[in-house]
Amino acid sequence: MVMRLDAPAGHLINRQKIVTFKFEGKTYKGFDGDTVASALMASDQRVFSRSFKYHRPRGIMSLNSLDANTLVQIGDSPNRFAERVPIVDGLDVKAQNYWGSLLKDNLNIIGRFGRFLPAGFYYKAFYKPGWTWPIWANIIRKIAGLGVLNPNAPHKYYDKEYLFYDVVVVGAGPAGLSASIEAAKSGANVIVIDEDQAPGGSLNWGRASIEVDSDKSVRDKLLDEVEENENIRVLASSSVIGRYPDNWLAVVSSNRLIKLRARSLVVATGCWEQPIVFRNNDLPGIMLGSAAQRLIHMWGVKPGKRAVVATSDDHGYGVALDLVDSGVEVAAIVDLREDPDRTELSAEVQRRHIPIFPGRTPWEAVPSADGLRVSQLRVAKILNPGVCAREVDSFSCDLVVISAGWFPAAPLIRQAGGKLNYDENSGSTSIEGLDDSVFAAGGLVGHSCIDSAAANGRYVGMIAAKKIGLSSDSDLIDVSPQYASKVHPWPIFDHPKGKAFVDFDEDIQVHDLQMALKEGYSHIEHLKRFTTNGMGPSQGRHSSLPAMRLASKHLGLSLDSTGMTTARPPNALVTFGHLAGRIFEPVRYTSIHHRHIELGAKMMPAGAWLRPEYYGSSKEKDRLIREEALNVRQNVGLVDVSTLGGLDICGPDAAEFLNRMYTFAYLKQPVGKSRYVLMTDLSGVIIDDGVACRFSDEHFYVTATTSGVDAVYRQMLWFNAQWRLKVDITNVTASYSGVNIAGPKSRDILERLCSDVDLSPAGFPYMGVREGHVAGIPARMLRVGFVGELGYELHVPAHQGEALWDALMEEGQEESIRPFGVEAQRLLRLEKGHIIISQDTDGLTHPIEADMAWAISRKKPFYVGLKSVSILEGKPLTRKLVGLELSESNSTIPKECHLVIDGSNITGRITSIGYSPVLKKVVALAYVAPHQSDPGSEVEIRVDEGEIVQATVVKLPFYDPDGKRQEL
Amino acid sequence: MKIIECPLNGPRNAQEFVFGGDVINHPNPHLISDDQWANYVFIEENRAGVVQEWWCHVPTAYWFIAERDTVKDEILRTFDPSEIYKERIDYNRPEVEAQSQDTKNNKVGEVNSTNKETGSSI
Amino acid sequence: MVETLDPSSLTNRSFLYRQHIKSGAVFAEMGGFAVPLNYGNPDSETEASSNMGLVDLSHLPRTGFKGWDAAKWLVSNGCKVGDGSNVTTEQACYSRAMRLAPSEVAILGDLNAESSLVNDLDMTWSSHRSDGVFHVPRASTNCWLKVTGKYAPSMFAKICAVDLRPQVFGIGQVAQTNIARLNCIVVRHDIDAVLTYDILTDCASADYFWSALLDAMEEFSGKPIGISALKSLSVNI
Amino acid sequence: MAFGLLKYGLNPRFQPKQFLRDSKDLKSSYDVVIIGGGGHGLAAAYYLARDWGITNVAVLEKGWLGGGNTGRNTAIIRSNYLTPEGVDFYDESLKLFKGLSRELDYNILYSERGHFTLAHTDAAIRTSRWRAEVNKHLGVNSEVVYRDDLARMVPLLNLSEEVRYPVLGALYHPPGAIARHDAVAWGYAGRAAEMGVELHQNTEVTGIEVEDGTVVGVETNRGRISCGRVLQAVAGRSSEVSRLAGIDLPIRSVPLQACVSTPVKPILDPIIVSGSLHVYISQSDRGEFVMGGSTDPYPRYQTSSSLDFMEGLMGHLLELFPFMSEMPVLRQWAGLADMTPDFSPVMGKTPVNNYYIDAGWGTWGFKATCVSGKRMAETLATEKTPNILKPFALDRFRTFDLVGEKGAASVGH
Ligand SMILES: Cc1cc2nc3c(=O)[nH]c(=O)nc-3n(C[C@H](O)[C@H](O)[C@H](O)COP(=O)(O)OP(=O)(O)OC[C@H]3O[C@@H](n4cnc5c(N)ncnc54)[C@H](O)[C@@H]3O)c2cc1C
Ligand SMILES: NC(=O)c1ccc[n+]([C@@H]2O[C@H](COP(=O)([O-])OP(=O)(O)OC[C@H]3O[C@@H](n4cnc5c(N)ncnc54)[C@H](O)[C@@H]3O)[C@@H](O)[C@H]2O)c1
Ligand SMILES: Cc1cc2nc3c(=O)[nH]c(=O)nc-3n(C[C@H](O)[C@H](O)[C@H](O)COP(=O)(O)O)c2cc1C
Ligand SMILES: [Zn+2]
Repeated sequence: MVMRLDAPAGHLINRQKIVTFKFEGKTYKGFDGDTVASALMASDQRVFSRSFKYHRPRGIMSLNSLDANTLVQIGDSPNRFAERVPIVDGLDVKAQNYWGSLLKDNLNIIGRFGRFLPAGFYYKAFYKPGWTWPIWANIIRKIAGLGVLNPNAPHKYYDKEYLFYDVVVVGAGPAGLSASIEAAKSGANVIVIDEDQAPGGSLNWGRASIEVDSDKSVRDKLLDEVEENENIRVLASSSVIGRYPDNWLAVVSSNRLIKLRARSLVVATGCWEQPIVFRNNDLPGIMLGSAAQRLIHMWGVKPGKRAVVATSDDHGYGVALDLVDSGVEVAAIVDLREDPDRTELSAEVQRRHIPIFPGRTPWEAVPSADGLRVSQLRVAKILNPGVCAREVDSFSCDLVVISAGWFPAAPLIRQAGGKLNYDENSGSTSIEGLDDSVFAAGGLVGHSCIDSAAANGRYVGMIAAKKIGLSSDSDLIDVSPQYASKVHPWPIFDHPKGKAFVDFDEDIQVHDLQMALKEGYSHIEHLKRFTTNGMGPSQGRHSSLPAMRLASKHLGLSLDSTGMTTARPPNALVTFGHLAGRIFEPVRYTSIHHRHIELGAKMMPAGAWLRPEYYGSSKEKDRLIREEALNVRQNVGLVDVSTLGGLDICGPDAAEFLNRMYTFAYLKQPVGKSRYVLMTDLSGVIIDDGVACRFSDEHFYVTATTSGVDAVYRQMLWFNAQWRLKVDITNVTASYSGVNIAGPKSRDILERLCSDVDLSPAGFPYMGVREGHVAGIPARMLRVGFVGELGYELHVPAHQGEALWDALMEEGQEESIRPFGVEAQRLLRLEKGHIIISQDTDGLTHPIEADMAWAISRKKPFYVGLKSVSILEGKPLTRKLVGLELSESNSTIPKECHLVIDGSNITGRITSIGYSPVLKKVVALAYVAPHQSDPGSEVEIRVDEGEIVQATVVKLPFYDPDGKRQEL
Repeated sequence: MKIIECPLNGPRNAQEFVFGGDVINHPNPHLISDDQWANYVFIEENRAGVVQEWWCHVPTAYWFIAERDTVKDEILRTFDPSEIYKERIDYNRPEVEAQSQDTKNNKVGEVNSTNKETGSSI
Repeated sequence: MVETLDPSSLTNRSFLYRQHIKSGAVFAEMGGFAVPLNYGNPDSETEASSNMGLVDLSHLPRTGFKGWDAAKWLVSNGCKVGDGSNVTTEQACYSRAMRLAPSEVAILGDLNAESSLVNDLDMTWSSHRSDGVFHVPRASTNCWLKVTGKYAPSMFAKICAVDLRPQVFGIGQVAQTNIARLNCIVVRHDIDAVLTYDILTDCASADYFWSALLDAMEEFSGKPIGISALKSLSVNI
Repeated sequence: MAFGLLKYGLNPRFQPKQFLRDSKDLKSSYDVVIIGGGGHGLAAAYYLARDWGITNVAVLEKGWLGGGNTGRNTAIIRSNYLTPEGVDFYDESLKLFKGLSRELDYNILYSERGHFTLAHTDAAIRTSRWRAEVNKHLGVNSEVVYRDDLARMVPLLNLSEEVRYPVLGALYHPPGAIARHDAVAWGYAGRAAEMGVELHQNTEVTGIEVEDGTVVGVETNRGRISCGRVLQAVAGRSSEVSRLAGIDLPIRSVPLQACVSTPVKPILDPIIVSGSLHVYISQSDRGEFVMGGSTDPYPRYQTSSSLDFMEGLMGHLLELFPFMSEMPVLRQWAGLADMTPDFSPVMGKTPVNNYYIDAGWGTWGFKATCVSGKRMAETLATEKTPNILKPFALDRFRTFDLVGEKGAASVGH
């Protein structure tokens, strides 16, 4: 740790605790409290990674995630800001984006061809002849990209937290801390959030006066006050990544995404220091003043040995003093101002004999022989904005500190509706248009001196609490900035030889922007997208202002009219894992679920539920399904139908209500009977079906499809919110577990388990419904025929569903009862020609083409899709659902959704198909053209590999056309 | 996330709600032409500005009406549908009850003045 | 000494009884259900009950009524019902009536299952149905869980977007909302000085929900606790 | 490498030609006024000039060219639609796209990647097969692939059966591609301008003058202009603009969001879409993952981005690619999608004479930029609707002749 300073420098590190980590396979040491960046710098390791396009060596520039130079790979995590990652023992850090080695990247020759690769070069090349582009594209892809994603990386643990505060303060600098203190005085619950490792903001590293620790004493006083106040919570190392409507904030804090609702929001995010643009301004060793100060004060790291400080305001003088105090030789202060203000700091600098060069700027940095760091700075006199004299003064140095002033850190403010205005004369900024309950404070609104930032913070804290009706004794008045933070109007010095970088992330040079402007990409949004300036990982935090300046100059517009590109979240690093959190995917089990598992069922998703597809090994799927189905036809089967929707519709208008919701007629439906229900939407399209069981005059129990019931229920409530019928609708889907015991022997079993219902064919006929007990369990009993055999659907309270299943399975042993799954059920109903909504219908199917005109009542005045259905009925049919039979000789069995072909036309498709073990042939439901729909018609189906299979249209149902078996 | 003030449950995150479309009176299908009906079914007002629309609080399956500015995405007011839909609505065939039916529908239309008039504008 | 009962010997089964078996529950019968008395470590469960515990109360009686006359009907049948919505009214027998909406009330039985209120109301309703009053089968629709202990608000903060901290969410207050993406009814019901919350949610999602809660509780050392630990919180529950 | 780059590189004083041109003054009248300077409007302008020699054309754009959905979309191009009319239409577009870089002499970075629509349910497998069969019938390359195929073709995909919605198979469409969306707009704009089309940015249409059922002029924030024919191609503002002409549309404007990650080295070649999980993802040439999902849950005229979207998207994405949990997000944004009831566009004539519409592009219209531009230009020039556009006429909603795309499109990009 050759660059480490002695205490008290480095208040974040604990020198007692040494931490060992790896960078590029080599072991490094640092202290507890160090970040990867500070620890590497302490070991004089200045090159962190290679740049995006030219593979140039890069190191610390802002040390505040304002640039992508310090992006490194941490284990499996690509693209991490080295300054935001604390070191821990064993941490494995790698540099990114080099070919060969970090220090000798074979691809940095791309830089030599830089002239041939202006921004947007790819739009102008590589596409002639056409076949060459894919080859180029592959090369470009490999050169681009930064870190590496490991396809075997584990999905780490992330979670979330919802928090509520009266006042949320973002930024724990003098303004933010003061705001929180003042807001808390009113009794408000306050949280103050900062992305730095410790609260204090710029007070952690700034030097506003000649005393080294004047800032720190202000900080300590504020922090004491904060500490003492129970109403304030401080959250450090946490970034606010976005502000969303109604003051909803997303905060990343270690492995947690905090979602925070602020009644009142104070944004005190301070300012970002602006770079100076000159040739080779990206060399390692060239950094912002605040970066140098962070290194010194927060981590006790000496940023270099011999420095040149280039600044456009007083701040650079403070940095120079810090450097000197840290044992860095300061060769010169280059002041971009012609006539610098004389201040306490500048006087001290002079007292220490640091030469000052006013009216000058860095013009070119010269790399060391290995090209890996700055070795000399050439400084020139500024003649006009951006234009320099020819003569240069050269200073040899290994550190260049640059500072072109301060610009508001405004993304959050802009996400809250605020607009940043820039006053070109004074160089200061202001904010307007903020949403209600959002306030800006401190450096952000121009308070660049500690006292005024703190005073303004206090005032804003008070106002923020008042806004939500909380007030304290304080009666503060706002202060105006003592001197406003300013940005230098033109810190951009293009060099004829180029390499004056505006955007470090994307390797965008001044020249690139100028070319793009001339080519007409001059709207600020075009400029951004064409050059990709500001589109890299730092999202324009260091580059958007210079790009705006270049555009505004080209267009002859003010900065305000040139505009800024949109500030979008996230404002800081957030991973997919943070956003996903714990993955909550509710799954619904029927009460019989665990029995299915015990029976070896293969489960399949059905809406939110899981249902047994069939029972047994997937290798024997087809045989098992046939056996399950055949057993229903021959003996008796048991299927879990709990997932079917269930709705209790009660009240004097219950029948009228069903009459409106469904196509059939229900007013005269007898008590004790069930009736088919078919629902169409407003446009006449079939959307659901089921049966309606009338248990009393005023009570229907209606079933709906598994995945449709929630929507059906909601629709019903919606319609009745308008119709105001005397009816009450309850979704009882989860309340009832259901089984269908089906097959010729089902009655025998039931008779032994049910004593309070007359189960004789006359006493409980087909389509009858009863209430009784089965195995002592209260049951709604429905004699329905979906699978076309004698059968009973038994709906019992869910907590007794498993017991019912157990009782039936046990009692049915003699009759060879066997559970059957969804697949067998599908096959059985296919044999009966019953449709399944959304399998045999699609997003446009109306009842007529589904051959369900029989389910429409013509007499009643209204149902939801009535008029649409009658309009559709008036049009010529384009397709019709029919039954198909395949002759046995056919070897290939078509699959569902294979097409029905007529010459070169598609006339329909198979919707359901299967080999019927009882009929011993393949049967199907299919749409065909009307002219093909008469029984006896031959149709052609094209199956996989293009083979054509013949089928014959037959009358439905395929099995038991008279329905004798279900009516047994 | 937006907060929506549910008349039944108070302010809640928008995630608890589903959107149910503009508040438009369902016309009596017997009193309008096929074209008007097609308009009712398919055409959307889709207004940039203040609209009245249906929202449902999912955990309670409760439908209510909100006035929302679709440009600012600000909810100005929420209320129970009974403020607009005060009485039972029927859609009988005109030959059965033409007169009385007509007036009933109009009444609903009047209360809810921002609604599309049934039929005519579509 | 409690005999360990095979829960499948009873026809009433909690939606979670396999979870209980997995967690080593010692069962006793209550109202036809097998109820976990403890999970093998009564002492630590007692401790957890005031820090972070999870109890399955699905065996307890509960019911619901809705309809335009439901509230009136309940009052006429001796049940106290609060005004407005999302409020709870405690009955003399420690049962609670939660007014979920002007036209809907859910009744939770007392924790000892001693009160017959739920059963009485159900019987009354099924023997003489009344216009505008409809039964909601809460007992079979919802599982009933109880989250206990001082960390409950912090735990909820991880999975529920409604602010359930005691300073804002009063005793008896009801929230019908989403927890871990599931529709739930949550009601605060402190037992003596210990914060507890009852949750009614979809019984079919009970397995999912139970795991989601335990996952969220882990950082607070939360765990399932039996009915004995719950009873240790107070003499008069 | 192209000549242009050499010229640029070798001559330090090289002055590039202005390619993107913002015309200065509005004339008082144009033969054709195109409202909306998105990809569709610009393509129509280009083809009007190139195919029909009509160059007295003004494109009026209220913001900046390509700044609407054209600048916001995730640039997926495919033709594996469900209905024959859809397949024919998008296939023509795909063919135009393939040759577009050379046609425009401007590289749009068309990158053929292969497109997988994952199926997590039986029903989805059936729909995949339906699409594949229709595609094959019409000569479009699509097939259903199953788990073992996927394990080979997309080894990164999580094929575990232990997840909530295991992947059962996919519809594989080898021609599926991505392109640089902005370049498409710029290329059309630049070349149209070269042929004399005027491009007016910051020019908002605020009124439309209709006389005796015929459009005669448009009001703008920069004054009134008379016009022969008008093409409205304003995507997310379709209802509001057409209302100015007295035309009501079957459209809801719903935000659609997307996001990108920071760039990493190439790892994912194909485009992966899961309808059941409402996510899709591809990796761009720059190395970012470009991701999106379904439209926002309610309509609004706003393109702000939301946290819920990101949370939902990532929850689902990590089910498919758990190893991505450490990827950082770079940026999220939104556009405004015109949703129609049948997930198909509205193109062609309107009840107002000389007023043509190109709308209803929902979440799927980028890939149609070429064909709609070309065919709408033809419609305006000839006053006849080409067969390929006929199924998409506005009138279909009056006659209940909807297009059946909805079944295939849970995330229909
Ligand atoms: C996030 C997202 C992802 C998408 N992904 C895909 C995808 O992967 N594949 C795909 O095919 N499609 C995709 N789409 C859809 C696709 O982006 C659009 O359908 C397509 O870009 C529409 O192009 P356009 O030219 O019609 O509209 P736009 O590009 O929106 O252009 C319309 C223009 O009209 C202007 N305008 C509006 N009102 C006026 C007025 N009054 N006067 C003057 N000008 C006006 C607007 O400013 C705008 O520039 C996506 C959309 C979004 C939002
Ligand atoms: N030495 C100098 O010349 C100089 C330069 C600039 C500012 N300052 C001082 O800064 C003071 C301004 O104080 P201030 O309190 O307004 O700003 P500040 O810079 O002190 O504090 C802002 C804080 O906000 C945090 N922050 C920013 N964005 C964030 C986000 N999205 N999430 C979480 N945290 C975020 C930063 O980490 C920083 O700590 C003035 O007193 C001025 O003297 C000094
Ligand atoms: C396919 C695609 C890729 C994008 N890649 C990036 C990117 O790499 N960096 C970036 O900052 N933005 C990227 N964007 C987003 C744009 O910066 C911008 O957010 C989007 O065009 C919407 O505009 P707006 O944010 O200005 O409203 C991308 C957008 C699209 C459509
Ligand atoms: Zn989802």
